[in-house]
Amino acid sequence: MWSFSKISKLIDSWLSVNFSSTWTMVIEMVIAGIAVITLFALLGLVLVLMERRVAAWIQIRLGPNRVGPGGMLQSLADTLKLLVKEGMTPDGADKFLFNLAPFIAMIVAMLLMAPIAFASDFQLWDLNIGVLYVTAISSLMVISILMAGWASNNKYSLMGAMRSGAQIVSYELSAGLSIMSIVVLSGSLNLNEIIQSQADGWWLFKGHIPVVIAFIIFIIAVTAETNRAPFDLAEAESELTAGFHTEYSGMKFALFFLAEYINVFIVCAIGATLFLGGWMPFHIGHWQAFNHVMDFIPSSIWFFGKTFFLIFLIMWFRWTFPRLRIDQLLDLEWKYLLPISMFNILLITLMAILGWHF
Amino acid sequence: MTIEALKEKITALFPAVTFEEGSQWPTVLVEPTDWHRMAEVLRQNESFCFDYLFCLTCIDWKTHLTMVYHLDSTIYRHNLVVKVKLEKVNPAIETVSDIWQTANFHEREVYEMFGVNFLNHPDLRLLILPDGWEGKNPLLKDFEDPINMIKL
Amino acid sequence: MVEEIGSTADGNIILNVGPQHPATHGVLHLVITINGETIQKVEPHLGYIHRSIEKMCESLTYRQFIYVTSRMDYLSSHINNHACALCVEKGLQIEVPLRAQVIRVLMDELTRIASHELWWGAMAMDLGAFTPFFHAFREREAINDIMEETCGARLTMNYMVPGGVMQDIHPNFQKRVKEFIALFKSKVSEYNELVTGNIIFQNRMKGVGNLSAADAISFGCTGPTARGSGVSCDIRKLYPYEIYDTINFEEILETEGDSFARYMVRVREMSQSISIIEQLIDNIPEGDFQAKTKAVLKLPKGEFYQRVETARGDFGVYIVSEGGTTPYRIKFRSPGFSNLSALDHMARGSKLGDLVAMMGTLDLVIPDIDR
Amino acid sequence: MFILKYIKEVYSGLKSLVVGLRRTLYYFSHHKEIITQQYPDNRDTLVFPDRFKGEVVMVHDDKNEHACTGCTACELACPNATIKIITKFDITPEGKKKKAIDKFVYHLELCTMCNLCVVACPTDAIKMAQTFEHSVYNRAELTKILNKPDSKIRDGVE
Repeated sequence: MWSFSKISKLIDSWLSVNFSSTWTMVIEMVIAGIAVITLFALLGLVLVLMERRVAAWIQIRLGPNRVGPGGMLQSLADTLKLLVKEGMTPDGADKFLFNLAPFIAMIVAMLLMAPIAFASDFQLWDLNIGVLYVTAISSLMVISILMAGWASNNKYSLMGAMRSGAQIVSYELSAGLSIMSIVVLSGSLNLNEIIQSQADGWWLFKGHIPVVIAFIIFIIAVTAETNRAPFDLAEAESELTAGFHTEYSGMKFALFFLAEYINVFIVCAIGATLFLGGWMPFHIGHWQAFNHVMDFIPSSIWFFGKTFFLIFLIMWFRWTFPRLRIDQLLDLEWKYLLPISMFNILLITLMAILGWHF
Repeated sequence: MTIEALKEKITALFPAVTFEEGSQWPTVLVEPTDWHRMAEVLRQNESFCFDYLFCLTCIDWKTHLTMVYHLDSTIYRHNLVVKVKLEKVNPAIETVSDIWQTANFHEREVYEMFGVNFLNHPDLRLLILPDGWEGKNPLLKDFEDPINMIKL
Repeated sequence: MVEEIGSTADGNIILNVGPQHPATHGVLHLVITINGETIQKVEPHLGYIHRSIEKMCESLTYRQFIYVTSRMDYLSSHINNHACALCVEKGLQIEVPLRAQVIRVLMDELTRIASHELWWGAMAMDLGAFTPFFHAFREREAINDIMEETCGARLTMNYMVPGGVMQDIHPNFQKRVKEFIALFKSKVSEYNELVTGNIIFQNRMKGVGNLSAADAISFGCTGPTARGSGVSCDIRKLYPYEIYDTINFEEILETEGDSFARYMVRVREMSQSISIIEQLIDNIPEGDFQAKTKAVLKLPKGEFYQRVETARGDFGVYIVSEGGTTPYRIKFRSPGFSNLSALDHMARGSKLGDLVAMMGTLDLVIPDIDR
Repeated sequence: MFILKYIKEVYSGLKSLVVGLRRTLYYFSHHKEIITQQYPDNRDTLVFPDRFKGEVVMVHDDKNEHACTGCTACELACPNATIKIITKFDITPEGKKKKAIDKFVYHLELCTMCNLCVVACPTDAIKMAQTFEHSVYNRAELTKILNKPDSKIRDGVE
């Protein structure tokens, strides 16, 4: 049986036999880069199609059904359309920042890919402070949005950027606190070790009520952090037309669009890693036969399955709820989520110190 | 209040007005100079209490213009139509937008469509026509637009 | 104007909302002055789609001008046509057959529901929830299908003519309407689940865009906008036309005067319209669907005014006749125009996001305002 | 109690959200509720309501005869000058001159489908057709001549 880890080891051993260690390193980095970009492109296609399908079915519509079998190639056609469109830079815009912003958004999304464990023993960078790295890098996302909003020389863009700045900075807090609660329980910042700590059961299903609360807060906070409805104030189209990317067109717009979906994927991957055991198969106590069947499913499928379940959750929210107002958004964070998550982490710390968890 | 009582009361307060017969609501003709004072009384006086101005428009009679105010009372549910005759050249009348706020927009519409100048109006600017509109006021009878012809 | 481009002297930003903007439901142009997110002033600039319908009608005959009014408030086109037909009938003193009256009222109420359905979906979409829009269209399409079958068109029907209606109802009409009532009743609880009961929605609406009863009257607000402030202004009750005085229905009043009250008025009005339809649908009397009228209609010299209650409020037709075949002057008193004038008063001091909620609950139809 | 009120608020808020989520999940999983109507490609089985107002056509029978006398009632009834009737004088077998239509010009681009011409027609010569695809590449193609070439007025129609 082959798996991602076996393939990567094969490539590594073949390269180190044929090349010097420096060249091996360089070639492996190039391969990793190409793999990440390919993954981005694939994710973009799949997630856009998935979003459109989910939206259509919730809205009692059919969704895309003209391009390719069952509309499967719709997002490919959209990409082609965006590629051939003219990328305009408005008059009076800060041209350098305006053109830089979408690339920053993509670079941040790429950086976030590094510590994620896609399958057992398959990771770009096994970082000992993975969780810290993820929280630190993900807050850089706001820079590209602020840059885009400021450089566009458009009032709607500017307002969208300012809203998004306030929003991301405040929701980082509760997202960070709910991530911390898992760190406290597992006692490690390394994503791999966190996954290993869930070998006998995922944190969400271990029966700790504070973890469930932390999970709910995490989902709400990351929805806000990725600017998804009901927290899509940065691009609230009925108020700000398209918010920070009002002036973007063609491929530059597509990069923002892609970065949004990649960010959704990454935060859901983090959520799956922390709360749902990453690539760990689903095990129930002493049901040996059942557990063996579960082990037979490849770990990468487990990981992507959990991640896509969380992505579906976030899409489901988007197509159900109305948008919040900016002051209500901050109220929700500072009056509800932050106090609750602080109280929650206190409980979890007590649990960890007293050894009540298992 | 019955129509007769209404007419009597108005005549008692404003002897100068005349009544017009033959339409569904009592119709009173007022001089432009009396109108604002009368409007205040119609709005404030507790036996009238015409608090709802539901239609304000103007008619171009080629020789003169007529302002038409349709009044309703949300308390007594009686109606009154007030007509004010204006000059064809440089028509002007006191605004009633301080009495009924809805008159603000309606008077701006009449201002640009008929060229009636509303004295003391807080914000008498073009509302519907584009900024910098030149030429006649569109709803006047002698308005001709050679580009977008209206007549068939 | 220079002022519209930049910012004011005291540092407030001037923002042009519209004419092409997703929230304005058409081509309304608002110039708003904002301080951060707080609105200082809202100034509507109208006329983007002004077609001067009043001037156009001056050269159309009394049969012809009715179709133009469908293009004003296109969501309650039946009711606009109805008002014009009533006004002409008032001038000619035509006795409309009872069957035609009942058909007209049925069509009016169906139109009212269709209009409120669209408003409900668009309202939720303004606030960022897309799904209700499509769910509302499910019911609205059912009404449109009924209209298509009987009137031959889905939006601008031109079904009301002086003296009655253009064609008799389709044989399937009663069956289809009953099917629609059943559909509506089975789905109406979903409105509550999806939107009305939603905590985010309620927080966005409650206490937003307050309009006191006195202000509502002074600004000439009518329809659900004024009824949300507790002002009784339903023309169907106060100045009944057709057979409305024989129908048992309730005028919906809410007293809070905020956006949520206006929302609730419209949602409850849909159920009232359903009850009116239920009372009439089995009792359409036999008889003519149109009174005998002359081929050429000539209104006597005089002035005629007819008020009706459209989905948006008090719609008035004012015809000044010189005795010819065409009106000398027509004035359409559109409810949206007066309702819009209250927007500045309501919006001052609230957030930019609230403006969307307020415009949504005013239920603006721009061709109605611009005429 | 402040805390109790706070918890109650959070609970009722979450509950209202869950109710909405349940409703959308229902539609997500029940595809039979889908109401999308596809573009009517099924021309053979497509049935339109018989009153649907697509465009004005003139009724011709198998003998290529119509019922239009050229009375211009429809032209007068039309609010947009959509219809223009050009008449000519036919010589009847008895040698008398008789007014008949030469061309019944119909401007589809001006038509608002108000049905007033059909109502005005005293001989039911024109009616509304149930067509719906009117787009053309050239605006001139929208100006149609409704009477077919060499068509005649039906006998007995006055």
